[in-house]
Amino acid sequence: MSLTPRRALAGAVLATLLPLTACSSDLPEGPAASGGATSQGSGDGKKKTGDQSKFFVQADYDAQLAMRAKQPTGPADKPWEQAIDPQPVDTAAYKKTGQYHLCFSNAATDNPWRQVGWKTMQAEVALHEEIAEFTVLDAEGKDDKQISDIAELSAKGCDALIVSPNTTATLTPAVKGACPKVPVIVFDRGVQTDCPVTFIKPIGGYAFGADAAEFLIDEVKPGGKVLALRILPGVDVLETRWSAAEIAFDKSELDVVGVEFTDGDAAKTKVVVSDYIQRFGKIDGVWMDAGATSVAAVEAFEDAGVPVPPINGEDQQDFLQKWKDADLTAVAPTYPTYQWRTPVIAALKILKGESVPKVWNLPQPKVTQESLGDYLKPGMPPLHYALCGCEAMPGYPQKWGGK
Amino acid sequence: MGLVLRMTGIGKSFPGARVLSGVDLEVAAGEVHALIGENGAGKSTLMKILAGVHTPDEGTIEIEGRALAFGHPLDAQRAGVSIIYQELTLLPERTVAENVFLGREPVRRGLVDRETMERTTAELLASLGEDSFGPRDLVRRLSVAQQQVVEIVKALSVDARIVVMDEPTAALAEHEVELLYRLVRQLRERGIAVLYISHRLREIFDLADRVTVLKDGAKVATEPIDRITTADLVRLMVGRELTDYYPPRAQRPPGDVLLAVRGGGNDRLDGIDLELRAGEIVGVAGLQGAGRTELVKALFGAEPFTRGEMTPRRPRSVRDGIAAGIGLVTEDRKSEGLALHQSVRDNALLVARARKGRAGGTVLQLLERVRLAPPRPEQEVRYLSGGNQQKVVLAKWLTVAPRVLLFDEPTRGVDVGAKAAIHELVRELADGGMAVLMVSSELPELIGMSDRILVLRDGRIAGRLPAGATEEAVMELAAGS
Amino acid sequence: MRRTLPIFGVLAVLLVAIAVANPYFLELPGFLAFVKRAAPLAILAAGQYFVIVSGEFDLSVGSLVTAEVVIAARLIDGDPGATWPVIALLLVLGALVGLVNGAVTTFLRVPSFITTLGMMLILAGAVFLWTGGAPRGALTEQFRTFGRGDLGPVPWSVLILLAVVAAVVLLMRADFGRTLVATGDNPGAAALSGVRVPLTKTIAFVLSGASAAVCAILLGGFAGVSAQVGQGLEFQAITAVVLGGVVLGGGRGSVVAAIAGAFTLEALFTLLNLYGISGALESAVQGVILIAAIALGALNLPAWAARARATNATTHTTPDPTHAKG
Amino acid sequence: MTQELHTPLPRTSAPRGLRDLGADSPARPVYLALVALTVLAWILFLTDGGQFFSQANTVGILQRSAALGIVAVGQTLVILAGSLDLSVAFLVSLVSLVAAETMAGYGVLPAVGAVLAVSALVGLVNGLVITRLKVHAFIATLGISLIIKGVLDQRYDGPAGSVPESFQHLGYDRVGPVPVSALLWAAIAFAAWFLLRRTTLGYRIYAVGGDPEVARLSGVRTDRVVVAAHVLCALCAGMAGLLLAARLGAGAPTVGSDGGYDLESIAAVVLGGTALAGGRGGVAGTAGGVLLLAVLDSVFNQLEINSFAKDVVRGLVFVAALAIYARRRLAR
Repeated sequence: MSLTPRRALAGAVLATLLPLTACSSDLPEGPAASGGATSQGSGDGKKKTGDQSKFFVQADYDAQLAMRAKQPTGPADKPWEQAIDPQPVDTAAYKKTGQYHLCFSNAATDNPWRQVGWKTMQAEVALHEEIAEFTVLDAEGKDDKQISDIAELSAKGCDALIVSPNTTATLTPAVKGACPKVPVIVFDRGVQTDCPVTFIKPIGGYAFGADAAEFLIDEVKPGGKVLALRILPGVDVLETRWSAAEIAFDKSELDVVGVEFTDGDAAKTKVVVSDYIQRFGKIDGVWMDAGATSVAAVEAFEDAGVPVPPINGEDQQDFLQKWKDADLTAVAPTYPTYQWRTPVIAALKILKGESVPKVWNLPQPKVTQESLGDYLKPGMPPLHYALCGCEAMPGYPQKWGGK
Repeated sequence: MGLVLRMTGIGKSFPGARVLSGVDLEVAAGEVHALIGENGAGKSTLMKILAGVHTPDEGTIEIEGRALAFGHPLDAQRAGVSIIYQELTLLPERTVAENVFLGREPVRRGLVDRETMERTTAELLASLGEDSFGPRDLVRRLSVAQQQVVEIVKALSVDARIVVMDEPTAALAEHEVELLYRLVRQLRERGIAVLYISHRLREIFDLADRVTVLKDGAKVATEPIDRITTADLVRLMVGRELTDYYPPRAQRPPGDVLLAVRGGGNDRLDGIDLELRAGEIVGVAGLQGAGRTELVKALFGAEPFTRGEMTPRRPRSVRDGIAAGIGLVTEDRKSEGLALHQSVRDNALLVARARKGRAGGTVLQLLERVRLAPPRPEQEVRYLSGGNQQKVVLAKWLTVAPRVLLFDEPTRGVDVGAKAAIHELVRELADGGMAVLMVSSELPELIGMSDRILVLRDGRIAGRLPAGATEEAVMELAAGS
Repeated sequence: MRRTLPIFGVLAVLLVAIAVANPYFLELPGFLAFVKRAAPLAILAAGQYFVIVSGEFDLSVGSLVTAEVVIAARLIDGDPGATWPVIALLLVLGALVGLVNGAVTTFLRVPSFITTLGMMLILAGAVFLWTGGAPRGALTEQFRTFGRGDLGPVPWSVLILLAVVAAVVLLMRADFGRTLVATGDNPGAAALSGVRVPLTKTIAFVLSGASAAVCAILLGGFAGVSAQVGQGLEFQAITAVVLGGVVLGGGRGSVVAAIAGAFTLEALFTLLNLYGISGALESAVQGVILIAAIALGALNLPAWAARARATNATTHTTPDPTHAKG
Repeated sequence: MTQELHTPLPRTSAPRGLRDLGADSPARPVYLALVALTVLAWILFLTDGGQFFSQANTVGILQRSAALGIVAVGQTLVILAGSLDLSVAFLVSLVSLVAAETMAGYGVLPAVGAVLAVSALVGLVNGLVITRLKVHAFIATLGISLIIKGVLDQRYDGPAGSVPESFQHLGYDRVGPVPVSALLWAAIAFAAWFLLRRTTLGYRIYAVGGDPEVARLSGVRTDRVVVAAHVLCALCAGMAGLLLAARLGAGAPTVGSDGGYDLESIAAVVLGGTALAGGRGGVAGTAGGVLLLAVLDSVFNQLEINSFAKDVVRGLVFVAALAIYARRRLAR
């Protein structure tokens, strides 16, 4: 079997390395993005919960935990318009008159959270008749596709480009490429460049993780066995949640007996939890990095015929319902879906020349025993997220699948 | 004449079975050496060892004095061994030239040298007087006969010192056999040694210089052909005298008409008129492509008639045919007859089960009836000899007691002993009141078995002959000369 | 048979290992819990067995399970009265999907690998088009009992599994089963023996679809509504069947062994959890075991033949025209 | 009877280069479909106020299809050889990380070397498991992909490494309207086409896929051929990984699986008229299949069809296309 194929392939490589010198390039200027060091975290290996993920950034962590206490500015009844210590940026440069053409590169609509958010954003767009056109490309969770989508959109003559990046590091070049052509608004996940006009996000994952962990530390007696359930590794927004929890747990008296991945699969979650119940006889607390499978976790305890320990979920209806029905000791930190309204609002502000925060930190409330009543909306689908900020919007609740 | 092949003390065992022991074989340059023996006698194994497909447990092989390395067909090929297998070994989706040079493509500057390939192929085709197709035609497009020619070209294209032919005439009709004879003699003149494996004793007497007989994995004799008779050979092979090779014909006159066709036709057949009566065996002769298989498949409903009258009602599908009491013993057991990995039982009951009907009697009785020995219902059929496999196919049909049974080459690839047994079975069924239609390329068998003979040509019935017609008469009608 | 024996050995070893790590497993409730958790996959594997032994693939069962659960949630929508009608509907729907798979594969002669791959996409897309992206509605307690509840000491899902096993074993001993295997082994010969090959294969697909429906009922019951219940189940089911020594390409292997394969897979997952193998390595271990098991099982048969048969069987169901005599 | 036995055949006299699109070629329908769809797309765009042949759109189409295209070329080789490879998706992820990390540490050329080495190794393992351990390709490559997944989950918790700008040009530069990534794809496709048409390995890939037993009896070392095909397939996946690394500026552990390169590449191959059983088809068809999917995507984009509807349409397209091929094969 001759060498020909390999030689041919090698030739192909060279052939493509040559034109690097010439030709037009869509590659943004400036230093290339860095995915950061690849060493498996830095912290000392003695921690009972294992090393810190490389996603951990002390500064962000401190900032987010501090933000939880701060009073946001803006209309109290519209958290999606509020901001925590905003640094306004001048947007006069982008001022335009008349009708606007907004574009949106969406990472995906492949999970309920994004579904609720996406519906909310569409409703927000419908509220503003000055938006003449709203062009959307769905990357279906493919980085490569989103890169092309962004390139395509920035050539479509949009007045503003909203981006919800599929991953942080990998979308950075594409966003850099778009910035010079059109005002860019990034939300949910960030990118490793400050070229977008504004970056919109709730306080963030550290706050989420910490809220949940602190709740358990308060509720579970010292020495109690805590099981941590994570969806999957490698998702930055989830890694930060766990990082914060790790820190909290390491400081606490609690004994984290296990950290398991559930792939967000309810059945697997239930299996894992019941295995732990069998193995340790008693689990005193459950920490979850996302609410998707918290009901399954609760049921695992019920089916095993043991009391449900303190647990955290998220603002999904099925969990809130369970909480109420089973009268759980629980808390639901949130990653509010109302953040999907803000980018549209921001885009309009920018195009009207009104200033917007450089980093738009949205408040990130948590559902507690007290506020449970306000957030539990009967008639909404089980995987609806309560903090959609959509109750007052036209088409509610049917548009969100409620009745 | 120099010795080309010397095999000494070849022995080989497969899990649970000793197939060859201490076999010696010598073939000289320019000699046609016939190798015969019943199925299971070890012919194919011996050949596969020579081909490098199997590695012998003991013994040595020398080609022109050089010891042959084993392990892969390539080694044998390099040593100048070329094999023409019974089943065609061609790739339908590749061109003739690509097939001829498969595994030995000529290379120039690291690349396949198409020009040479196609030129050489064209020359070889020409040397065989074959002009109906060219090197660039896809094999898929060729008739079976044409593909056989490609096989032979393939063998010639190697500078072979010895050519092994395993049942080369199996897929050929009489006149094509003539073509093959010519080729074999050409090989002999070129000083190539030919090892010729066949069940058809006549061919052996036509072609061979010497004959070696295998029995139960051992060599029983090697004789010059002119010092031996058919009877001797049969005795040597089966170890007993087979005086009357074919069972006696029907004693009673044929009974009522069980199947009749008037003007039957489809895209391959036309104007078929025939009647099959209880108790008679009707032979069908014809050349390759004359429409023999098409005829039985049409009667059976597998490739139905689109025109004409038929009683019972013209079958539109296999199930129609079976429902009408017709059964078909196909030509190719492996691809059309049996589920090789299933047990004898499951194969025997397949038809009955497909009809949700119960088999008449137990499986054992059934196997008794077809004289399957030993009758092991749980054995996987792929481990059975050709003859026994054919008996299982027969048993499959007996479960539903058909009134008409169609045989397509009933003894293809079946050894002499089993042949006789199957011939007797067929006759028994006829005597038992069944109507039998039997296609065969083997004229002696056809003439020996049939109560009357239909000759097909170009999809039509070219003529009808009484029992005991001569081969010449049949060939005349078949070839239309 | 010879080929099916290894799996029972492997399964036994795994079960012992589990028992060592977790004595509770030896008590009835512990063991039943394990069976209960394995039931859905076992049932799905049983269905997949029919398709594989007939020489085809069914890649659509995964998204079929998801679709069924989502549909159930939306149609039942918390109304106890709707439970039984919807369950009936789910079974019909599963069978219907199988029917389409089978018909397209046999009558339109599309390789089942592609047919069911297409069906996988279609189902996943269609069901969420219908519900507007995310599941809505809710399941009732009655519905969930089958996957969650017990009858006395025995979980419903175990009983259902037993029923299914009994049914498929009988089916495989019946005429249908035997002809199905023969069809997978040699479609040509089967056809010429009067077997309705397309029909037989289609029934296999229908059974697979129906088993997916049952699996969905158990999983939905066990874990509730979720947008990704069925994710990856098709590969798990095929893996289980093959672990059971059933040959891809058809004609060989027993349904009991296929079900044992499913249990083996489930036992493996349990074991990995028990020994606290990190979620990360889990799939790696699974991969190794898979290859190892098949390699051991396959070493004693001519693999080329097996592979060739497999690939052929998945494509042209008719004997190659070039082999027919003129 | 002579005319019965000796039916003269029409000479296939098309110039060799064009044989891939000759009347007999399995690739022809996909190109007909491609042309048809393109026209349709062009009209749709006009009515929708877009411009199908605009630079942005054509570049988009090519950019989007390059990676899948390269993987599919490799997939074609293994499928032609009667095998298939489900491990390419995770391999692409793995390789993108290897590339990005090596580049961050040692520069571009070592990275390319490392990538080729890693992917060749994976291909080798695939091939050996199939041929030596005699595991059905479906299971073997499924198992290997699980193993790679495990390694990824274990070793990486997110994008890692970084690709120097000089190398990102591979992902972003254009020669006129043609992205370099597309050129890479074209180069690899041509290399594979050449391999299949003009080298003994290519001939034997067809032989082994067409009928392994026949190939073996004709003296082909079938196992080697299968292994070689798998190595080449993995190398293609490797190139795709390199390309994606250049696009993303880093390696990502999910880029392959999110891209669905395993099943989509197989779908593209059969869409291109290559028989799933092997032995029939070619790279030309695969390229057509990939482009078909890409044009379809750009139509979806223009009409902003939601992703669920896309899946439904894609599923229908696959099945319909294969049904048509089946008809053609039957027609003969």
